[in-house]
Amino acid sequence: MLEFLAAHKPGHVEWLLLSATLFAIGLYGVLTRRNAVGILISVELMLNSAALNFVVFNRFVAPAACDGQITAIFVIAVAAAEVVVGMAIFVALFRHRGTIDVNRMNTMKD
Amino acid sequence: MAGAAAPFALFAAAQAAPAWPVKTVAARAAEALPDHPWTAVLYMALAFAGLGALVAVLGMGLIYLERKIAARFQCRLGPMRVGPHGIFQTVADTFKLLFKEDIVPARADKTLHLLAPFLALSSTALMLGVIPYSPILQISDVNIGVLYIAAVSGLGVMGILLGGWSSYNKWSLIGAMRGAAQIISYEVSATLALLVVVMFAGTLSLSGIVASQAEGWWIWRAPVVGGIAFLIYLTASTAEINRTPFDIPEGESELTAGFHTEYSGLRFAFFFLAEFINMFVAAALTATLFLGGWMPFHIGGANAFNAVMDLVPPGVWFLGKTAFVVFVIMWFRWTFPRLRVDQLMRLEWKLLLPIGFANLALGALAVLYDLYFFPGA
Amino acid sequence: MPDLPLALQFAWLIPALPFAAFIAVGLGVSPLSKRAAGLVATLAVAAAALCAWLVAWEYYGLYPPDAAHPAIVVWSFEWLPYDAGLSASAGVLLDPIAVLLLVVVTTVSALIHVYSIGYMGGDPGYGRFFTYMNLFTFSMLGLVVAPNIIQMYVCWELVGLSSFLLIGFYYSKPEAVAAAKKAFIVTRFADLGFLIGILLLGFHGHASFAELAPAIAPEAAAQGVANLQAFDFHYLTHPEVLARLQAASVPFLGLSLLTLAMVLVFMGAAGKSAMFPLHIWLPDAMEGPTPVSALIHAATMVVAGVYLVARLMPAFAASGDALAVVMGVGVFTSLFAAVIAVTQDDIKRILAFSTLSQIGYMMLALGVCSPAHPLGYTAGMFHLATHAFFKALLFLCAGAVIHAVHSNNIWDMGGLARKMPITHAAFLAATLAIAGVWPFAGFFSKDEILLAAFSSGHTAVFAAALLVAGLTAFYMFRLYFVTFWGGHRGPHAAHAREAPAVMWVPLAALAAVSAVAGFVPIGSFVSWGEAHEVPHCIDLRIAIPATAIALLGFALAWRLYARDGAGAARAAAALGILYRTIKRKFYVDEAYLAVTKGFIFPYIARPIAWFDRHAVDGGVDLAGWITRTTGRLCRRLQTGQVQTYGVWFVGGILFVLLLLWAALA
Amino acid sequence: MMHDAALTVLFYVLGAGAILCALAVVNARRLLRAALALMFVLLASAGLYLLLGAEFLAGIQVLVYVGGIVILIVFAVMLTSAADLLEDHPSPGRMLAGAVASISFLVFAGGVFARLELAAPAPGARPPADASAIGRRLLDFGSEGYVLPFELLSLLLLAAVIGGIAVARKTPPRDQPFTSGGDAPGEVDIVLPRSQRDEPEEPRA
Repeated sequence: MLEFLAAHKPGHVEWLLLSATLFAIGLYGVLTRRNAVGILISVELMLNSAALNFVVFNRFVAPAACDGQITAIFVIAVAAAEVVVGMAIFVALFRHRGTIDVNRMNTMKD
Repeated sequence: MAGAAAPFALFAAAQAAPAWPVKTVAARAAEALPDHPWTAVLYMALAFAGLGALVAVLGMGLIYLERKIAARFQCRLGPMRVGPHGIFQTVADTFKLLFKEDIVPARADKTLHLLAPFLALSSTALMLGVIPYSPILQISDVNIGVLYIAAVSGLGVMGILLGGWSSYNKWSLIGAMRGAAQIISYEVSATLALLVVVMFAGTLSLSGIVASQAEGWWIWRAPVVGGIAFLIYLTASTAEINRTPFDIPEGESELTAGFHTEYSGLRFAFFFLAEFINMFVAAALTATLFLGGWMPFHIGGANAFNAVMDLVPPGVWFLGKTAFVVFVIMWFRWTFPRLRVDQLMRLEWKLLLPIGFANLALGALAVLYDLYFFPGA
Repeated sequence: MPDLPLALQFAWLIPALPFAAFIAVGLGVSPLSKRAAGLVATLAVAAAALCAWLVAWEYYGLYPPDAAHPAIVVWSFEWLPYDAGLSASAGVLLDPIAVLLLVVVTTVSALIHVYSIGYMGGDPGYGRFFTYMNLFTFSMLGLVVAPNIIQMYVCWELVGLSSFLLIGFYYSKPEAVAAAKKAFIVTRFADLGFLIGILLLGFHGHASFAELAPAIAPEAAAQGVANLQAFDFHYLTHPEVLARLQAASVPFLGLSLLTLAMVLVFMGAAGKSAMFPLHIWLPDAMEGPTPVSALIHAATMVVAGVYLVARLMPAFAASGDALAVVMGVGVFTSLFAAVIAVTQDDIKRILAFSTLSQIGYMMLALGVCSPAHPLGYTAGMFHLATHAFFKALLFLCAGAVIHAVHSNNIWDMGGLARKMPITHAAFLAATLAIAGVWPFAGFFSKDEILLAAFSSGHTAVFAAALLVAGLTAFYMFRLYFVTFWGGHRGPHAAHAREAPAVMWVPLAALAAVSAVAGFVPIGSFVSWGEAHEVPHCIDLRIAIPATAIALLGFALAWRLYARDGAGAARAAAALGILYRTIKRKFYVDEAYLAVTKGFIFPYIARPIAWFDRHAVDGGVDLAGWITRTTGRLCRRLQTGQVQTYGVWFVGGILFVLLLLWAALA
Repeated sequence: MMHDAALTVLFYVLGAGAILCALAVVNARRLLRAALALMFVLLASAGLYLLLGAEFLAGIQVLVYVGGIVILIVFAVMLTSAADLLEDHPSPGRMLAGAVASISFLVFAGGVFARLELAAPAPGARPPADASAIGRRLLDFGSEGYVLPFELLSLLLLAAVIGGIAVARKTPPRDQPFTSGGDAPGEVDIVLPRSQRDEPEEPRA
């Protein structure tokens, strides 16, 4: 049992697949959500998986360096900035239009 | 540089071999794991059990203390009926809460309503795991201890927000939003104050911070900035745990009981417990970061004095300092009037935050030029 | 020609003044003040008339009577440069007939403008009326002074446009609208022939231009044509060019190119001058206001065709056959219209048919003309001028009468001689003039036409012309007697009253001119070629039979209509079906209708319309449909929703991933 | 061996938990639950970072992502859901499009990963990249340092903060242009769910 588990230590393919799965799920959410905040949440999911990817590559390609981790930190910080601005926009939008349904935010269409 | 000077030779020798070898429970478990896996499991089980017991004891004890101290401040006796001096009063209350009906509002989000108290309590309990109670009594000494504290304390906000939201009660909601806003705001100042200590200690590990105060507590060893950081941290953590004078989220006169208005029975007890544990954690962290934690009161190279102080066990030191801070926090309650929401925000963003930044910058200068008492070798 | 007198250098002012007034009145004055609109328009035309008289004075000062009268271009500018060898210029050409027409048109137009101030007073379209009138005057003057056939054609069409606007002036009246459309379509149809003729002339003229121009250019340059072009009259009417054109033949009925082109050009002239069979629009065109009828359909516009034939006289003469066509059409039309005029009841219609008849007379005169006997040219132009005055006078009198009795039917009038003495006197003078009674103007001009026909050897034409003269006298006196003599027949005739001064002063002026114009020695001023053998005297061989037949017509009219017209009814009854046929204008309109409704509409117009609607419009619609459908399909991509864009974006990512996958394989 | 076995177990447990919570994120009908699920995904990710030896990053993840971003999202949800919190299910077509897109992405990415061969790191040479290493790297202004992006990032955050305030703050009344941006009476409003407003409820059938 232990030997089996130890022998099947996750390699880079498993790690990358995990992050790809998270990314795909986030993608699904981005494409299907109607609420803008919901989309933003899904985007966070995707960003998180991207950060995870960086760390995974850091670990499996150059474990002595920490560039991947630093990039992940940047990702997190950018995500924070994105959320701040996004939320401010949504709140302002909601105050003006009473909805943040992206299906109804198509005024550029006409 | 100072280590080369003759008068400090002894001090330098003392620094070379740590007087207090730290051994955490996690380290013991990891040590035992390759050879005796079940021992490791036992260690972990012990740790969890200890934590549970600590929560329960702390909860009841602190509630009893609170009532007694409040009574003292108000020149009355407090609970006296159940047990001698009413020491079993809290136990009785606990039983009462356990047997109370667990009510969930009709249109509430039931799952979140049930989840919220656990979230609040567990985030608090997670912090208990890294506090160095004593060199030999610490569950895990994570090497990013301060970061961990800051991170986990933010989780508790989720419990408050979810609890307020899922109650479907506007008092709960407003209380939750106020509470969350308050906690997030004051977290910034608290972290700034923490950073001063981190900078001086040069490590994120809580044990490392305690060890760095062997020559003196940071509250006074780092001149002025340490004191200011201590004051900021105390204020900010008082606000973070929603204690008076910052108890706006649950201000009875405005919001009935804030985010936990709709809670009853066990879940209410969880929130209640979380608050008191939070108070303990805040006090313990204040003690750890600024008052030396379990480190006895030392003065630089005054070895004789230090030896006398070492007679008292570290755990007692820790407990005493923590008790003192807890007392101070309770003291606040009966000293300061409650702030308005806007006063609260103004205090944070216009007073504490700029001071915190300035303090941090000053602290950085101090570190850069070794401007603190008893600089180590 | 730098040493021209000042008046000639500024001859361009004559068309320019009405044009400026047209712009000013139409855009500026009329919306501001109705009164000022009439005043400005009238003053502009009056000033143009003054200029025209000055120009005539100077022209004949420069080239005295009984001398050669060259066609000089006093002013021009390059207007439509096509390429180095082909361009059309706009300019002012002066020669005897142009000067004559300038004087006639401006004078008559000015008098009619004055008259209109009174006649149109209170009309809601007062300003619009004067705007159109100015446009018309400008167009006509531009046509008259055209130095090349292109400018002439442009102004020709402008005349058609303004006549359309003026005939349809009362656009809320269905008859007026129908008449306007009829006039426009018929003249447009005729102008098609004119245009083809111009193109034939221009094309073949241009083909030999390089060869012939060097010889002609110095001669033309001496007459002010700085840059000779193939469309210039100087070039087109040059004998060598005409000989070249005459020599060229086209595979069509064995005609020479020149004949064909000239017949086509004459088709345009016939349309504008309302020659048979294109005359049908003119009687209907009387739906416009009476001054319009006077100006356009009596005095000036219809003579445009005559003027065109006169202008291209050398070409017609060179062709010979074309001139014969002109003569034939002229004779027939004059006879035909005179016969119809005898039976009509509407005062303006009678005058309209009278106009047809007189224009035919002029065509006849031009038709009998030849280089050897150029008298017809002079006679035709002379009659054109005199006719313009007395026909305008007749129409204006008719307008005054209609104004008074509120009816066009002559049987609603009667006994107006006492009520409207001035109008009566003017009308009488005009009637005498048109009937050819000495010493009125018509006597002299008609005499000259008869003389031209007689002396050129066309005896049959002479006989017909004589018959027309008698008919003219008869129907004009019929009209005169029925309108002004006898008892009051219509409900308004009893309290008719004299027109205001602003209306009768022009009448008096025109009457005076009509009375004395015959004494102008026209032969000294207007002639064709070098021959001046026409002595200005009365040839008794012509004058006696002409006067006799006029008196015969007068007597017959007196007999039938002077008292009550009962005799006329008996005569009409006796004539029976013949009378009815004449009364219905020989069923020409009905024939047209039968042809158009029975054949053209169902078998030509409808298939064309179908083709236009389904094939041409279908093609356009298809283009639009393709654009719209493409847009609709593309719009699917541009939903304005982020997520739809996201799907495409992800599609791109997937594609790249697929490439990467394949590359790694 | 024990260490490796524990690593395997933890990886699969945390990974499965993360995926399940992620599915909950995109499928939850209540946004607040989605946000909560997101929090758990992020916590699981923090755990995965720990497995990868990135403790500092894990701490940052929890501190910033969970303690900051998720809380902010929850705030936004509370401020913007005046209507009831339930979100309609997306249309089947949209779900299909999303599913096709994401699954094909997964398949293609899996295909690429399966064929990916990473350069093997030198064995044994693995000093821990701890917080101080990251800090040095971040503030190093040499050719391998990240001080410029770091400063840019701080600028970005500052801009985001100011921009967020500028966008979301209410326009102050004309007569008092210098309000505290939310403190003055009448400026704070929390949009409550419909069920919590004072409006009388419609009578139920």
